[in-house]
Amino acid sequence: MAELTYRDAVARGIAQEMRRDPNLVFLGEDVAAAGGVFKTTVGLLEEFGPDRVRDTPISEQAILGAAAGAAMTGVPVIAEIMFSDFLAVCFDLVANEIAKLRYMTDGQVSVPIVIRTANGGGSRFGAQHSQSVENWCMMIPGLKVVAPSTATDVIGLLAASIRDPDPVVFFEHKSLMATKEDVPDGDIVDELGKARVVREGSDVTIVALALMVPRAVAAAERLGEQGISAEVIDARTLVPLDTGTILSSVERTGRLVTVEENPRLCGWGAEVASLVAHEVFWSLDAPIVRITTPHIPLPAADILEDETIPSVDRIVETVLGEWA
Amino acid sequence: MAELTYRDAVARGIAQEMRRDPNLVFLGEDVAAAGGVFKTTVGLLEEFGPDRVRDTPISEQAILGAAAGAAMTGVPVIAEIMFSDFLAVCFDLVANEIAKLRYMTDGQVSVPIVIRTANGGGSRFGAQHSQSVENWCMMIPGLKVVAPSTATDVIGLLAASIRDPDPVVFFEHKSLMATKEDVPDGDIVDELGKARVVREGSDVTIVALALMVPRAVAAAERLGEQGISAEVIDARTLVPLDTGTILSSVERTGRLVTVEENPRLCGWGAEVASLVAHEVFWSLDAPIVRITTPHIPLPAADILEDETIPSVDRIVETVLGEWA
Amino acid sequence: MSISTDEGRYDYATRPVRAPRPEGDPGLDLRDETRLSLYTRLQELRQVEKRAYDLFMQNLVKGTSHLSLGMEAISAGFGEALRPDDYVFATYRGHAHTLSKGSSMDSVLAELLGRANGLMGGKGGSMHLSDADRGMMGSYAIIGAHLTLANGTAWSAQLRNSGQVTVCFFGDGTTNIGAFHEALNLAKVWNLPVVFVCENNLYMEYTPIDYITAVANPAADRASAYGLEPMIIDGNDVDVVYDTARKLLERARQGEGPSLVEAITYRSGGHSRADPAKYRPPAEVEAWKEYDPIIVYHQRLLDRGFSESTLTEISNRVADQVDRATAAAKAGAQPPLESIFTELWADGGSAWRS
Amino acid sequence: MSISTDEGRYDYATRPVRAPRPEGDPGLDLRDETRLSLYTRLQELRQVEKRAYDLFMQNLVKGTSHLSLGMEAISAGFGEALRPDDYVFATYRGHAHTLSKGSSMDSVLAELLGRANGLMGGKGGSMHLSDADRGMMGSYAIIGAHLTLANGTAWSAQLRNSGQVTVCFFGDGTTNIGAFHEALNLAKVWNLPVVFVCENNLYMEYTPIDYITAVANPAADRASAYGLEPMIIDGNDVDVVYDTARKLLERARQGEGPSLVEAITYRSGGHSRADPAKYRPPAEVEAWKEYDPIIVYHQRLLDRGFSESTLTEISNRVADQVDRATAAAKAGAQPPLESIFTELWADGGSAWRS
Ligand SMILES: Cc1ncc(C[n+]2csc(CCOP(=O)(O)OP(=O)(O)O)c2C)c(N)n1
Ligand SMILES: Cc1ncc(C[n+]2csc(CCOP(=O)(O)OP(=O)(O)O)c2C)c(N)n1
Ligand SMILES: [Mg+2]
Ligand SMILES: [Mg+2]
Repeated sequence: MAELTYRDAVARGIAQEMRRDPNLVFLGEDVAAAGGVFKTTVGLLEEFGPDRVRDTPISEQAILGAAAGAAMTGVPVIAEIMFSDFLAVCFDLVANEIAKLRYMTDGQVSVPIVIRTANGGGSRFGAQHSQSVENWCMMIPGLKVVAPSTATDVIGLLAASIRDPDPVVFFEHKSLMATKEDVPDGDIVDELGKARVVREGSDVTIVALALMVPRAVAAAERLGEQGISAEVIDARTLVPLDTGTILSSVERTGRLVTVEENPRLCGWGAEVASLVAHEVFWSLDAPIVRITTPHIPLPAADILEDETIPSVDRIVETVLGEWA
Repeated sequence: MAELTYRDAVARGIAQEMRRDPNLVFLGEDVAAAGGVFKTTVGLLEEFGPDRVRDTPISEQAILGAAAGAAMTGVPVIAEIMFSDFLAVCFDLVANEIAKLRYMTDGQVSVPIVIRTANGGGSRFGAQHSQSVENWCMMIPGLKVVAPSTATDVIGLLAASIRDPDPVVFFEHKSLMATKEDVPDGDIVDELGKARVVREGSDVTIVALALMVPRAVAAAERLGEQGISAEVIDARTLVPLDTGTILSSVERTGRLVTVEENPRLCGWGAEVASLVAHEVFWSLDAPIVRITTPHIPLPAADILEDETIPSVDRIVETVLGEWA
Repeated sequence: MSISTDEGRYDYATRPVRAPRPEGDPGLDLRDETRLSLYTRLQELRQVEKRAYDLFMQNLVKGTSHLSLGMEAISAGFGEALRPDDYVFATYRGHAHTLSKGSSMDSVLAELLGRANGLMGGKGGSMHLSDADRGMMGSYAIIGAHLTLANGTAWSAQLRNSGQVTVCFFGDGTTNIGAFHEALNLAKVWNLPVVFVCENNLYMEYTPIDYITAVANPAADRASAYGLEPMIIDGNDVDVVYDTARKLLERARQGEGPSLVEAITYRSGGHSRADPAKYRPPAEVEAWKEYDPIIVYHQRLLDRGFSESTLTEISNRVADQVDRATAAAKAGAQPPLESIFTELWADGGSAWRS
Repeated sequence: MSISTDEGRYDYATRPVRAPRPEGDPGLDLRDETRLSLYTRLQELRQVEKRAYDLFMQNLVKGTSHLSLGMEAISAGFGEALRPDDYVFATYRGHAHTLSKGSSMDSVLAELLGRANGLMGGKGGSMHLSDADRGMMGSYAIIGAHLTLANGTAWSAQLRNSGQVTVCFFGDGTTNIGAFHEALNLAKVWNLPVVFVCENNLYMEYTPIDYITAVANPAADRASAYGLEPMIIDGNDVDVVYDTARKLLERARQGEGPSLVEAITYRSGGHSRADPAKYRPPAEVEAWKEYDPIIVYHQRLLDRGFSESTLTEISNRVADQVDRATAAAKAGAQPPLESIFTELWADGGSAWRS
């Protein structure tokens, strides 16, 4: 047990897996010599050397192409796309190649690749470096989607993603990098497709992801003071989605609130809402509520950005408003 | 009044607007001399000349960049992206530039551009040329999204999109190209953000788009024979979304079924479902049902593709199943 | 061989003709078996493509299909030079390249027919032929991406020190898309064992390549931008292609890195199924018809003393093969409907919920 | 001026130094007012960037910011040559380019502070400075796209026959992304009035450009791939930059089409706020510090007989301006929270439902 930041957990998770599997390679922009622009990959070049840890040109399509091509031959690859906003410059590789290769070839090839990328807002970077794009990947058949909210989950879910034989997009949240927690010693390996109930409650089920998890928990505490017992679920992976945990919680609480950082339209919460509204409809005692970033780009100024992304206050007020 | 195909309606709509506005220009791959690979732009080069109707290299980013840059200076532009699957190769332009330009500059520039693209399945083209990606664009703040289901709507909504000062992604459905209907003579100009009730009914509201509209109507007829009165709404534009028409219909029928060609996760129907489950929850008499392409890529073989995309049979069986 | 360009006019069909510039027998020192093998490959590719066309016209092949008729010398020449464990990437115009890598005619034809005995059980279709066990790493229908994937298999070979080379085929029009640029730069920077082969058939879909390209030779004139040697060859001369392939593959195997070759050729038919190819000057079409790779090679072999009967025997044998393959393909069952839910994930299924 | 490359090693900081190769006063025939104007521009850009840095260190500028310290001669030289109605596109490293196009110091500084009186009322921030009324068409933070947008404003000028030229600034690392390739090809094919200016500061973020690029000169060695003349200039010599700008802008205005110029320079600080730039050989940093564009030009003007007092007066005047601009920026109100919902659409709002 030692305290570790979310940031340092990334390098620890990658190192854990590179030690285990001598074939695992890692590439990306400024990831080797510089240790990553978020300092999430410090020390990897030194330990694993330039053949396995490679700096690349600013060529996201070439990065994912090299990663996927190698993966098709059985070489597992971790590829970093520095900011998740940049998935757009290589989206053909992400959505049309990597996601479809196995299906189009009827299983002739697997694509054991993990695309790591820094996601989310809060850094005052403006519209092109702050997006939460987990729904961009969730909507593509053939991609698994993971977004940890704690340092321990970073290691465990990264390990699970790397060991998974299918393509995984792994979202690391910029605004969680500095958060710390006590992390167990030794190897940590988790499982994809398992949500976590981070706080138990009986009146309402709040489903959150990544940065929205600590905010949902804080909101739940305050709702508790108002006599509302909120259960908070950290979805952790959007694909595969742990529908069992979510549905059974809503069956107990009768209410669903999703807290999404992605903008409103076609966010992951819409998918969860439609699922609940179909499969446990008769358990619902109240309208389904989605709390999202409004359907707008992210502004740069701090006070504007803070007004845009769901906050603890907004979660509390919205839930109370529904109760009123 | 003369019979016109959906295919020919495209060229007629573009020509109508290019005659009206001498500044309007049009570019894309094989659109000029060849009249488009779907023959949707035949005759435009001849009428409007090479300055206004231009063939481009296979450079989707350069196509949209040129279009958007010109639009920033007030020149309205129609850009063709041959297949909607290819939006992925220029997705940075679509999602990070064109959609955000006005907001990032706090309104200094407008981007009067229409991105026309052939969407949807049914042509046995396989996983990379058959996708329905309307949700890829609906999820991006700053894009308007239009998908006509009839020849008349092609003209009217294309005109409305061209006259709209904001970026519009205009989805033309490959499998509707050969469909015909009587189309009024003279200019046709419609309005964005208006859904159409194509069939009135009292028991269930079926919301569909593009190719799914005729299928939903056919299914509704058969459901009628079974004593179920289905109202069918053609959403027509996903952004802006005509929530009024949808919500008031569900308030009357008490049931919602969406018929989506996009794959399941984060499809546009999920957004509609979450909206209904929040705003008219108390009017709902039954679980919300989504009928979508399963969350898989599209297979090429005809019998496999037909099994994948929602069919009239599947709509009928699904609705009956819910009634049972 | 070179191609003259012009500023480009709108009525493409009336533009100056870009005719082949035959240079005759390159007089290479090749074994007889090799020449006959090359001839056999040309016949195989030609006859399968013709059969694919017929099946298409009988409406047995659904969707679209892009044939290599007139362009067979390129995949034939490389096919002869490739090692079984080398990797190949092709485009939607990939029937010939797949066959050249050793896939059976029936598995290819059955896939075109969308049958269970097709290479991908009907899931891929004409544009996505793949045969990974034979190193045929797939046919890709969205321009550009497969050049970057080719770097990946080459990187894998480099990491494993396996001596395998990757060959990536693509068209002239593909040289104008971003992924081309990114792929070539990275291949050179990492010194990858990959050979990029531009099949320059002078047109993208319906637009002449010189009309939308800043340079006369879409691939060769870009080579120096990646520190590579410009290389233009006669793509209709199978001897020239084979000889070039041998050299470039060997170069890559020796660790001397990537190369980019532009092979000039012409498609005798339209871009795809539907296309009558009206945008091409008739005289140009004529000129290239006479310079058909099979006509050229047939004559060369006769000039070199091979007997007409030997060659006829080969084409007859291939004709039988193609007939048998067609029958086998047609005899294939329709794919099971449940198969739409298989092989999205490595576990064989497609579940999105746990 | 040229730059020697090497095969690249991992401990970048110990790699051979790539030092400037000064060539002294180019002896251009420029008017005194022009030289003083260039000097004034250098002082304005330098002092505003320094102020931006200070404000950053006082934690008044949130997020990140990328400064042009050491690179000012490029935007200063072009700024002097540009017509008010010409178009400019810049990157996230765009403070200097925005000021060079005529935006006021306070509107720029206020935007960095996220105030209502900022160029975009706080919505854009340091990486997205835009001033469309002055032809500053924006600063873009995702590599590549803005080169394609630059073609668009150039196309518009061509269609309108307005004689406006578009100048697009970008970095050395940007030459390896796909959009660069697509933009340059189309610009040439359409003969667009656009000047692409590569500010080669020898590094992308933390990686030396030669380490991940197939050619020694990332832009110039690519020019021929687009039928353009290779052009490398000393980006730290404002006379050279100004003279080049004049010629290339005139060329474009005369309908002679696009050009691509590589200006060699160096950033005196890190890539962005946080970066200590440890990956650069100290000797290299030293060498370039001495070749700072202001030191160089200051000395040149003295050598040409301008008096120290004239120059000091200029820098003092600029210092006052910057102080006043800083005060005005700081005095700005916070943007209204409701503004997050404005200006997504041309109607001023952001409604997604009708
Ligand atoms: C990104 C992308 N843009 C456009 C297309 C449509 N398209 C298919 S083939 C083709 C022409 C390709 O020309 P070339 O590279 O010369 O190959 P050829 O067909 O001549 O063999 C085009 C434009 C595509 N498949 N992908
Ligand atoms: C598509 C994309 N990939 C990566 C980045 C992250 N990034 C920001 S600046 C930069 C380096 C750019 O180098 P260069 O083009 O030389 O410009 P410079 O910063 O040196 O002025 C990188 C990699 C980005 N913004 N966009
Ligand atoms: Mg071609
Ligand atoms: Mg640089």
